[in-house]
Amino acid sequence: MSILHLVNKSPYENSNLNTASSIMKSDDMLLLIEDGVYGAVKSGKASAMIAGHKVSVLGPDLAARGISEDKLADGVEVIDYNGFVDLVETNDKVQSWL
Amino acid sequence: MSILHLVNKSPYENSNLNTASSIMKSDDMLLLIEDGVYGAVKSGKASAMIAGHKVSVLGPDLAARGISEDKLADGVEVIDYNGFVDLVETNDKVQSWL
Amino acid sequence: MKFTIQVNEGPYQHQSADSAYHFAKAALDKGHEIFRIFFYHDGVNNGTRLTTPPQDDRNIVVRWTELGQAHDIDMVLCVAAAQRRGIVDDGEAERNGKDATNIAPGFRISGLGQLVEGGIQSDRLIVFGD
Amino acid sequence: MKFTIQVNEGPYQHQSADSAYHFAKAALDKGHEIFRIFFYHDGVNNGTRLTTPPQDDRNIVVRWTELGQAHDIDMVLCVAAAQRRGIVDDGEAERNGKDATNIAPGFRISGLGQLVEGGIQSDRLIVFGD
Amino acid sequence: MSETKKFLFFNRKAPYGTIYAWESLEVVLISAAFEQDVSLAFMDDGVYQLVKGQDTKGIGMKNFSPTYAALGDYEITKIYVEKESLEERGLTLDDLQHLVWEDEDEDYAEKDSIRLVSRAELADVMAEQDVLFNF
Amino acid sequence: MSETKKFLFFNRKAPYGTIYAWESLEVVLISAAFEQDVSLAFMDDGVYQLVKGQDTKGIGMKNFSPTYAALGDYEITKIYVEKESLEERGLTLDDLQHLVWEDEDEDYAEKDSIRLVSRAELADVMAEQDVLFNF
Repeated sequence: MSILHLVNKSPYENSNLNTASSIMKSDDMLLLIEDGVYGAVKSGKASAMIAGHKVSVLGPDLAARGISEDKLADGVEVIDYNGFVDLVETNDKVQSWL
Repeated sequence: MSILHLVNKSPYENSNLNTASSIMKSDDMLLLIEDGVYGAVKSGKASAMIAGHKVSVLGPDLAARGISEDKLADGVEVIDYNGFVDLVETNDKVQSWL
Repeated sequence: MKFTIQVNEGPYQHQSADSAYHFAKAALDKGHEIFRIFFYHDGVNNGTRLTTPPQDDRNIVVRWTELGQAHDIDMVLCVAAAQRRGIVDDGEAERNGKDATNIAPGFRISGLGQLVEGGIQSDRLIVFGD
Repeated sequence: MKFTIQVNEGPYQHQSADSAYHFAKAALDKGHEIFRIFFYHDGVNNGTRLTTPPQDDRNIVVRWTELGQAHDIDMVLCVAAAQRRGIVDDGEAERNGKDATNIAPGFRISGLGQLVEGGIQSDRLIVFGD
Repeated sequence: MSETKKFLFFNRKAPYGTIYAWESLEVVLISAAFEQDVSLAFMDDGVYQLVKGQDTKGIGMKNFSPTYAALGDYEITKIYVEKESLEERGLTLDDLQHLVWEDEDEDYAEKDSIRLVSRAELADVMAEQDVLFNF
Repeated sequence: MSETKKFLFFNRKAPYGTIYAWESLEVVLISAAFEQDVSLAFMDDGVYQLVKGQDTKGIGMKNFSPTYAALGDYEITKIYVEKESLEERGLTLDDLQHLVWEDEDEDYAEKDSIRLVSRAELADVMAEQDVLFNF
């Protein structure tokens, strides 16, 4: 019964990524969208929060914010909206951290 | 040229109180309103951020949230909307941390 | 697979309405079914026909209407939220004595039970908000 | 002293519109002047006459209208923000081909220059938002 | 699809500053009519919703906190409150409303609705659910 | 009250996730017509507004970032970027657009608009202002 955790806010402004990463189980997945994508940038302090988790990030949101894929933390997968739909399908339910 | 710093968000969810408290000058004043009032509760971890500043908190917002005045950190002044207006008048300008 | 999508924020102020739209479109393109899109909180503001966004920007409301009509999607504005925010159809105008309506084509106003039903009837509920 | 008040969020979703109202009322009670209340971003949604809040709740829009009329306050909805959110007066309806209006009494729609002017003409600018 | 589903309503926002807490509660009450297996979780700033002694007269908003005490009447009896969230905010269970329900199987004995759980225990509760509601 | 005031526009939110950055920029452009002494500050997530290479095609939103490069033409030449905010986010000035203005007093020499400041220096800039704009 895996959960897809969805975080859409910047980890520098808001505590949602911190909460999500601390409650995730090992089978769960994390998807960063909208301003949440800043959490996946390797050189940023917040990237420490995603270490050890299965993390995807929405490519269109990355591109909008001028973040090239080589800036991402190791192991972060870049997906598009189709991949987003697939993650919702393959996990058993979705937790939106709003 | 003193500034009235206005914070309306919970310090447990949002970084505004942290930013405001770190940029305030010694003549400046901090006013906590809306969900910002949680930052003035003595037993909460976030109260460390307001130490050393001149801090007021909006009484009607405290009461709405069930916080009695004896729960506040030392030195925090409780004001009403009239007192809010007075603070805007006595400081030279207002910085709303949104 | 059957999805219900919940949208908690209005158009333009937050990206939620955009993300929800792109998600819905991708889900439909992949052959999934959208049981319902439920607009709650300020999300009901997605359903006003009175917006006029700048010419060089997307028209979020028209985009919803077109998607809904093309795929026969049930797009529901929560009645309690709509009353607080001022989104009105003919029935609401009559009931509440309003002299105008502003609901956009393809949307309907109904109760919160429609969201709960979405949770029961769908394989997945996904929420877009602030 | 002369104040300009800016409101960035709509009614009900955030407390901003409430805080701004209580502040404005206290300022007037204390003999200050309100040069202008400028509604920006989703704040323009404070200016729709189509809301019907629950009977046991405050009516935010009516409260603004009454305060504005009692004290002859200039209450301005930003035109660009209003177009994106669908707040329409007669002029906007005509200009943008809309079949209805929803602006509440006491509000007017105007440009962003009105906010800048508020900053110039007032002794204090105070912003209420999310 | 007429079987009962396990619904968890997540409450993570403070009351009054935004409307999410209140409008979320409205969904919870409606959901009771659908005879699903409903639980509520309060974590992060959501724990503030249950603080007792709320008095909204001064801000002119409706005090909806008494509604939480009625949840038991709606047969909503599983209310999870996260320990870490309370501790960070300097709160204890004594600061919260005492929420109860009457167990008709035990001659209407009054039982506590609130279950204090750790973050790890809340993760287990989440894992058991069919649908997670967020506002 | 026709004297010039010192206006500081505060930018603290990321672009696209919310509209504040864009609608704030619209006010800045309008303000140029009022001949006030205008400065901009970028701190916290606001520094993300200036990151170069933004491409919004995939999200269907308008890319408003080229507008920042036009600020010099509006005679807005004081753009303060906070160092601590950049560092926390792993950014350097090289990640941001190179914003310039032409100094007509020096034969239209091109000068940098961005001034990198510490939080303490930004506090000094705030102290000098007459009006602080927040969105």
